[in-house]
Amino acid sequence: MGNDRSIRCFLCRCHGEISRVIDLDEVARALKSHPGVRSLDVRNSLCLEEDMDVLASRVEDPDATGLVLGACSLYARGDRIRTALEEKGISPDTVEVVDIREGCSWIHHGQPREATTKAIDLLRMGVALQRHRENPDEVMVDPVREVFVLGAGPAGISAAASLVRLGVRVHLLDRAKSPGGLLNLVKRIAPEDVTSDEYLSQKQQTIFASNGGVSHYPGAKLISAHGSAGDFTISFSSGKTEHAIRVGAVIVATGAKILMPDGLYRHGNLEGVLTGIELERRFKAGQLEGNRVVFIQCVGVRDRKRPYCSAICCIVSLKQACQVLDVDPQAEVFVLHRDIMCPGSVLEKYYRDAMARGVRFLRYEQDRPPVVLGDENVDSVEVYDALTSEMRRIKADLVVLSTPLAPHDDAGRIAELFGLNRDEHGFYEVRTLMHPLETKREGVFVCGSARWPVLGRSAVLQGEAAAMKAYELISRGTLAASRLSTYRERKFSLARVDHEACTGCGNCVAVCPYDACSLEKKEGALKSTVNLIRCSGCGSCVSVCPNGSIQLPGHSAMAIGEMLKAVCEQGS
Amino acid sequence: MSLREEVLTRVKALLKDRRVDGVLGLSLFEKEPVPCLFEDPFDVDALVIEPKWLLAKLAMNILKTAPQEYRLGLVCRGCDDRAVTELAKRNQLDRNRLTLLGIPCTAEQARKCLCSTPYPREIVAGERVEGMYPMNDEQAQLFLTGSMEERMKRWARELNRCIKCYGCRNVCPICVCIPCKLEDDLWVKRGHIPADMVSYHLIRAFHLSDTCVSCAGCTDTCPVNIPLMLLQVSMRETLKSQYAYEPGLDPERVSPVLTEQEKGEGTLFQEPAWIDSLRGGS
Amino acid sequence: MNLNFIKTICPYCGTGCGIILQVKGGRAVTTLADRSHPVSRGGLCIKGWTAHEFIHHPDRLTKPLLKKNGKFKELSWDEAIGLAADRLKETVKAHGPDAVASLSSARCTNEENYLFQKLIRAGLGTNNVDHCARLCHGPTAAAMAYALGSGAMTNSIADFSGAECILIIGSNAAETHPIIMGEIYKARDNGAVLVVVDPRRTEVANNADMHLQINSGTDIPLIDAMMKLILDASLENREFIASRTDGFTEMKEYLSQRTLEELSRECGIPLEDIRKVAELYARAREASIVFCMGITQHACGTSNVYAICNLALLCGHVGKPHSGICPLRGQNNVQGACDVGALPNVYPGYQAVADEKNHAKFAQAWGRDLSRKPGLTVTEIFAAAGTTVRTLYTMGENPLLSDPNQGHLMEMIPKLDFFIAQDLFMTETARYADLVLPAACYAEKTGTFTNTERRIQLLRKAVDPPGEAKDDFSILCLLLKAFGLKGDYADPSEVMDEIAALTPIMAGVHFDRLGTHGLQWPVPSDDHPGTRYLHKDTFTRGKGLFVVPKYTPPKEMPDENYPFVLNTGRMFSHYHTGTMTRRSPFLDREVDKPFVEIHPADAARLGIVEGGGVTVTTRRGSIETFARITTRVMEGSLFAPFHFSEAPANALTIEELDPDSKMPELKVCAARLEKG
Amino acid sequence: MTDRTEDSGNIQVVLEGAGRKIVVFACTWCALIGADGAGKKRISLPATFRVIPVECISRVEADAVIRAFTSGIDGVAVMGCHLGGCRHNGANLRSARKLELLKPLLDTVGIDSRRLFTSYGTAHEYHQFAQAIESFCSQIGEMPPVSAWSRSFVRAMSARGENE
Repeated sequence: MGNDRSIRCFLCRCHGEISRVIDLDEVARALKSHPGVRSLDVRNSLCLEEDMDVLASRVEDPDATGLVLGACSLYARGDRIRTALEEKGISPDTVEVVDIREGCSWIHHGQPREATTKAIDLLRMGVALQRHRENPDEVMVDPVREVFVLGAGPAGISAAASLVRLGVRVHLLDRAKSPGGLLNLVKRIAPEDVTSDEYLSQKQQTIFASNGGVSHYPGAKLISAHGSAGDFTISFSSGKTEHAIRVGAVIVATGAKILMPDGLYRHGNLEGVLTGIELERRFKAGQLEGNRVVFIQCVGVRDRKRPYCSAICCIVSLKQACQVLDVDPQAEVFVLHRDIMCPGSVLEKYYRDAMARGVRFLRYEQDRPPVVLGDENVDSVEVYDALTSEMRRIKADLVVLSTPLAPHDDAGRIAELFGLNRDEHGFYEVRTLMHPLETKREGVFVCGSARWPVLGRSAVLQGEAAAMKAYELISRGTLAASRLSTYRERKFSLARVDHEACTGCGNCVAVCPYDACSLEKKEGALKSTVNLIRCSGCGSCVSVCPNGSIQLPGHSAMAIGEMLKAVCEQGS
Repeated sequence: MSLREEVLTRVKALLKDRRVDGVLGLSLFEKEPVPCLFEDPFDVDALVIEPKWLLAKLAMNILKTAPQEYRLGLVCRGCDDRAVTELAKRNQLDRNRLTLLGIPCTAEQARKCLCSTPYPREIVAGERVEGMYPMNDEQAQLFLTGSMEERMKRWARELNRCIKCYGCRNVCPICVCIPCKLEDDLWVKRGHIPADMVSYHLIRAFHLSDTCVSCAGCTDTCPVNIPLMLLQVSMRETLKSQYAYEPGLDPERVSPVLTEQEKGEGTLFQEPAWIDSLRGGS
Repeated sequence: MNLNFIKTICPYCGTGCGIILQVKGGRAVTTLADRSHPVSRGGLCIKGWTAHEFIHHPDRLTKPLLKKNGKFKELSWDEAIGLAADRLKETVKAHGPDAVASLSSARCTNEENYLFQKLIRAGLGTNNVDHCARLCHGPTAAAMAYALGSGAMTNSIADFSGAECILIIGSNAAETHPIIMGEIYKARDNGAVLVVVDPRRTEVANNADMHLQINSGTDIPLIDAMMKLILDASLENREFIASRTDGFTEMKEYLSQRTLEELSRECGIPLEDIRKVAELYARAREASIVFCMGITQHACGTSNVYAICNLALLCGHVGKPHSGICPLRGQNNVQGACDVGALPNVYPGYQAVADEKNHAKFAQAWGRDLSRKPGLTVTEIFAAAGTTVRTLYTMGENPLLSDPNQGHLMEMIPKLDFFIAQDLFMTETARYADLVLPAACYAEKTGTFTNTERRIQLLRKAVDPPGEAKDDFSILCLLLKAFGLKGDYADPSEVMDEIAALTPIMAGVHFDRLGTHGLQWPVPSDDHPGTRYLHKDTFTRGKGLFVVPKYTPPKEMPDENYPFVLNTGRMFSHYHTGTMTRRSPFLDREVDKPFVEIHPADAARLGIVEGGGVTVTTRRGSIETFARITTRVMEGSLFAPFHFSEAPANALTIEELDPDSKMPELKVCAARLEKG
Repeated sequence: MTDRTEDSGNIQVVLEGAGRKIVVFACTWCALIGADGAGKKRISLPATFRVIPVECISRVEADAVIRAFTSGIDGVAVMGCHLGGCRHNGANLRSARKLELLKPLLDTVGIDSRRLFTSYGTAHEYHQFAQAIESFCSQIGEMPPVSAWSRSFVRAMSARGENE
C-alpha cells in the first residue's frame, strides 16, 4: 500500500449531528487536494444499509487501496461499520474510521471554525495512517480439544468435572496420591459444614465415571511444557512412566501450602501449641484434650515479610472454635485477633453465630503480640487487650496458631515452565480486573489458592470458571492469531521484525509483557523473533527498539510520523 | 615501574601465554598514537597508554568479524569498561572472549570528561582518582540551569551549529545500530543542516539515556564544539536518584526502563509520585 | 588477524583533516578520526567519516581502456603508455608543443603534480598546464600575489579561535569546510563577533551575529563603503598604512569618488548595518577575513580579492596572529598543486615562467629547453579545444561537471585529435576520452598534500589499487621515461627532495620531517620549523599594495525572460563533481537527488511544492531538478549545487571570464524557473 | 468540574491556547473510552487537541514525542491506564518510566517538560478525561508556542528582515 491517490474518503453527516457544527464542504475541499485521496463523498448516515452498500460498491475500484470514513467513534458505530464492511468482504485492515462526531463535533459544538479545522486534521491523520498501514502478519491456530489440569484439589477437580461434562478430554495431574488437595486434611469444611468426601464426591464421580474422559495421574511430576495457546506439549512422569501430551489449554490449580510457624509462639517446643491444621488432625482422630483453647490469628502474616491477608484463616479459626464447643460446650474459647475478616452475609453470620455460642474475641496489636507462657505444657497466654488497654492473662490448655496459606515451594519452577509471572508474594499473577483467571500467557489459566488464598467454595467456583475459559478457547475452531488474545475484541496488529536491521540487543525481549519476543541465532547473529500467538500487539517492543526494526505493521512508526506531520502541516 | 610498563608487561604475558590472540591498545606510529591490534609479543614495545582513546567499539567490531575462537585483550579505561558491560548486556559482544586490562584516568582527564567513575572495575596498575559530580562543573552548570528561555537560547546556539557529521554517533561506544534511526528520513530530515538537528540530538540523547557510559566521546569529537555530553547529565541523575542505576556498572542489572515492575512500586503499597504529571504540582 | 590502522589525510576539501583508515585483509573498512591531528583534533565532517566508502567501489577503473569505434577496449599498460607518448609526440611534431594542453589535478599529491608539470614543460615543451584552481581561487592567487606577494592564506586555521572579529564573505564554510568552521565557532564562543556577507542565508549566516544579505556580486561596493566609513571615523591603522603599505593616496582618491548612499544602494545593505560591521572590524584588536567562491567566481573576481586586501591593509589586520586574509581552498591539494607549478604561468614555488632567471634555472635542472610563453588556462584550453589545441591530457579532473557552460564543452571535446584521461572512475569527462588510464586514489598511494593553511602533510598508503590501476606517480614515471626524462624515482620522497631543491618556499621540506604534524611553508631551510602566518614584519613583496578594484556588475542580470538570479555552489554531504561522494552509499543516501533552492514566495507564485520537479533554464541550457523551498535564498534568487551529473548546474552557467585570472562567473547568471 | 452540556445552556468557548497544537496519545482501553464518553456527554472542550489512538501507551516512542515537539506541536499528552492496571501486564509502567526519563531531557534543552503531559489512570471516565484535557490545554495556552523554540535557532540578523 502507500500508492499515491489511492484512498477513498467518505464523510458522514450523521443527519446533522456532524454537519451542523463542522463545515463538511470545507473539509471536502481540503481533503480532495490532499495527496493520497482519490475521491471523496459526503453521505447522510454511513452506518445505514443503503450507504453501506454504496461504500462497498465504491471499493470495488481496483485502484483504491483503502477507505477512510469520517464518522462517529469506534465505540459508537465505528466498529460496527467496520464489521459490517468485513461481512461484505472488505478487510478491516483497509478501513479507517475517523471519529469526527464524539471526538469533534460534539465536544466543540460552540466552535464551528475550530472544529472544522480539527476535522480536517483528524481526517488527514486517518489518511496518513491508512496509507502507511501494511498488511499485518497472521498465523492460524487449530486448538487441540484437550485440556491439562494441574492439581486435583477442589479447583482442579471442579475444572476437570466441568470440562468432561462438556465432552472435553482432560488430563488431570496431581503430585499427591489421592485427589482432594488441602481438603483431605480437614475434618469438616466451612462454612458449608460438610466433610471433604461429601464435598467433592459428586464431582469426583463425574470425573471417574467419564469413561476415560479424564486421565488422572496421581503422584506425578511435571517435567516440561512447550507451545502456546491452542497447542501445548506437556511432559511429566507418573510413577515410572513418562508421558507427553498435547493440549489446547492449561489450568493451573496447584493450590497453596500451609505456612508452618517456624518457632513462633513457642510452637515446637511447648506442648499444646498447635497450628490450625494440627488441630484438624486431632479433630479427625477425635483426640481433643483440654477445654481452654486460645486461637491466635495472623501468625506469620500481615507483617513486613508477608504483607497480605490470607483471607481464609478467620473462618477456619471460627469453625474450629465452634468445633471445640461442639465437643465440650463448657469450653472456654478465645480468639486473639487483629481484625476479623468475614466479608459477605454468609461469613458475617458465621462470625455472629460463633460469638453467640460464646467464643470470646479479643483484639491485640501487631507490635504487642500475645506471649505464650508455660514450662513444658501451655499454661496461659498473656495479651495486651487493645480495647481495654490492659494486660490480660488467659489460662490455656491449647494454643492454636492460625497460619496463612503461602505459595508452594515449587511455584517458581512451575511459573518458569509455563512462563507465568508471580506477584510480590509469590502467587501466580493474573491479569487485572476484568480477566481474573487469565495469565500473561494466553491459554494458561490459574484458579483456586494458586492465585490467591480462597475457601473451598471459591476454589470450586474458580475451577469451574477456568474450565469455561479453557473451553471457550479450544472450542472456537480454527483461530487467527490476531484474534486469539483474551483482549482481542478487535483485531490487533502483531509485531514484525526486520531481521536485516535487528541488532539483537534484546530490549524487546526484556520488555515484552507476553514473552512473545525471543532472540534466535540467524546466520551467526542474534535476531529478535516474534511468537505471533503470544503477541498481543501492545507495542512495548516498538518503543524500546533502538532502530525501529520491530514494528506493528498496522500502526507503524511511519504512520505515526505521518500523522504528526498531518497535524503540523495545516495552516502553515 | 611506570603505569605504561606495567600494562606492557601484562600485555606481553597475555600474548606469550596465548591467553589471548590479540590485544587492542594504542601504539606509537611515527611518534603519534594510533590504535593497534598487537598479536606478536615483540611488537608490544610500541604500546602507549595515552591519550585516552575509546576502544570498546573497535574491540566489538574486531570480535564480530574475527573467527569465533578469537580471544581479545583490551587496554581500557573506566568508560571502555562500562561500554563493554553495556555492549555485552545488549548481546553485542561476548564477554568471555574479552580480557580487560584496566587503567585509571588521571584527575585532569576525569575533570575534562565530567566523569564520576574515572576507573574500570578492575585495574591492573595505577592509582584510582576520585571522579567528579558533573553538576559541580561550571560549564555544565551554565548549560543545565536557568529559566527555560535561557536554556532554550543557550542550546539553540549550540545545536544550531551542528554540521551533521554523525561523528557523535560514530564514536559513541554504545551506538551500534545498522541502520540507525538518525539516518531515517522519518526521524531526522535528510539532506539538511542543521534543519532537523534538534530531532537528531534529542533522539540520539534519549536513545542513550539508560546506556550512556559518560565517555565524553561525543563532545570530544564534535568539530563544532557542542557540549553533547551535557544532554545526558540530568537523565543520568534521574536514573541514579530514582532507581539507583548507573549504566555500565553492574553487568547483571537490566536497565530500569526495560525491567518488570519492582516490588512495591505501582501497587497498593507504594504509588510513584508521578502518577499524573499535572497533579504533581509542577 | 590482518588488521591495521593507517594514519593518512582526508581526500576531500582543503582543510586537510587527519583520518585513520582501518584496513582489514587489504580492504579499508572504516574511517576513524585522528585525535592527534593538528587541524582536525579528532573531529571530521560527514564526508571525512565516510572517506573509505568509495575506495573499493565496483565502478573503479582497473585496466587501461582505449576507445575504438565508440567502444572502450582494454589494453596493456605497455601499449597504453606507448600510445599516449606517441600521440603526444605526434601532436607536438605536427602542430607544435602548444597544441598539447593538459590539466593537472588538485586531487593528486604534490609529487605527482610536480612530475606532471615537469612532463608537460620539459617533455613536451609547453606551459599549457593548468588545473581547477582556476575555477576556485585563481583570482585569489593572482590578486594576493600582486598586492601582498603571496597567493596563499596568510594565517593558520588555529589562528581563528583567537580573533575578535571574523568577517566571512562569500563562504559557506559550515558546509564546505566544516572543521574550519568549528575553529571559527570557537572564536565566537571566546567572544568574537561573527559577521557574514552572503546573498544566501547560509548555514554560516544562520550562526552569525550579523548577516549582510547583499545583492549577488556587489562585494566591491560593500567593501568600499566599509572603507569609507572607517576613514570617516578615523579608525584606520595609520601607523601600519604609513610604514607597511603603498598606494594609499590613490586608494583614498578612488574612494572619494563614490558616495556612501550610492554604494549602499548598490549592494542592497542599509548604511547603518555597513557602519556597524565596519566599526566592528576596524576596532577589533585581531580580525580575520574569510572568503571563498562567493568572492572569486565573478567576472571581477580578482578585483573582489583586491578589495578584501585593501580592507585588511587599511586596518592593519594582516601579518600578525589571529588576523589575516584567509581564502579557504576547496580541494585537498589545490594549494599544493599551485605550489608545485601546475599553473601555466609559474614554475614550482610561484616562480614566473616569463622570468629569464627562473627559466634558466629550471631548464638546467630538467636538462631541456623550456617554453618562455605562459600557457593556456583551463577556460582558454576549452575555448581552443579542437582548434589550436589538438590533444588534451587530464589527470583527475572532471571539467564536464566543474566547468561552466557544459554544453559548449561537450561540443568542443570531440573535436580534439586525441584525449587522454587519467582517473579513478569513468567520469562524465572520461567518457569522452580516447585513452583512459586507471589511477589510484588517496588511500592507495604515498605522497604529500598541502592544505589551505599551507601545511604539507604526509599521505600513507593503506591499500593496493584495484586490478591493474597504478598510482599517478608510477604512471607519470613511465611517461617521463618515454620522453627520455628521469623516471626512475625510487619513491615520492625523492621527488619531494627535487622540489625542495628547486623551490625556495619549500627548500626545507623532506618526507622525514613531515611525520607528525607536517610543515607549513615557507620552509626556507632544513632546520626551519615552518611558518604559522605570513607577512610578519614585511610583506613578501616588500610593502603591501592598495590596489584600486575595478567593479563590474554581474554580466548577466535578470530580465523578463530570465527573471531569476542563479547561484551555484556546494552542499555539505557532497563534494565537487560527486565522483567520490556519490559513490559513497552513506553520503548518497543523505542527498540522493539534485535540487534547487527557491524562495517560498517565488514557489507559491509558480505553484511549486517542496520536493516537486522543476526545470531551470538559462541561455545556455536547461536542467530538470527538484525544488527545495527555503528562505535561505532571497526572493528572485535560486541556488543549485553542482554535484549532480543528472542535473548539472554547470550546464547553465556562463563562461564570462575575469580578465585578470580567467575565472568564469559561476556565481551569477540569469535563469528561468518552471514547474515540472 | 461542572458539566457543560448543551442542555445547561452554559456553553463556554474555551479560547485559551487557541492556535496551539496538542497531540494526545490515548490508550484504547482507558483514555480513548474517556474521550468517547466526553463526546457522548457533549462536554465542550478546547479544539486544540488531536487524538491518536494507540493500543497501549507503551507503543508511544519517546522519539515520536521529540519529533512532535521539533516539528511544531506545542503539547503532547500521553494518557494510559492506571499504573498496575494495564491491560498488557504492566507494560504501561515501563513506558511511564521511559517517558519520565524524557522529561529531564526536555527541561535540559528548554523545551520544558510541562509540554509533555503524562497521565495514568485518570482518563477512564469522561469527566476525568475532560478535566485533564482542559487543564493541559490551558497550561499549554499559557506557555509560548514551541515554534518560538525552533525559531530561536535562526538568530542571525538579516539586513532584509526576513525570518523563517
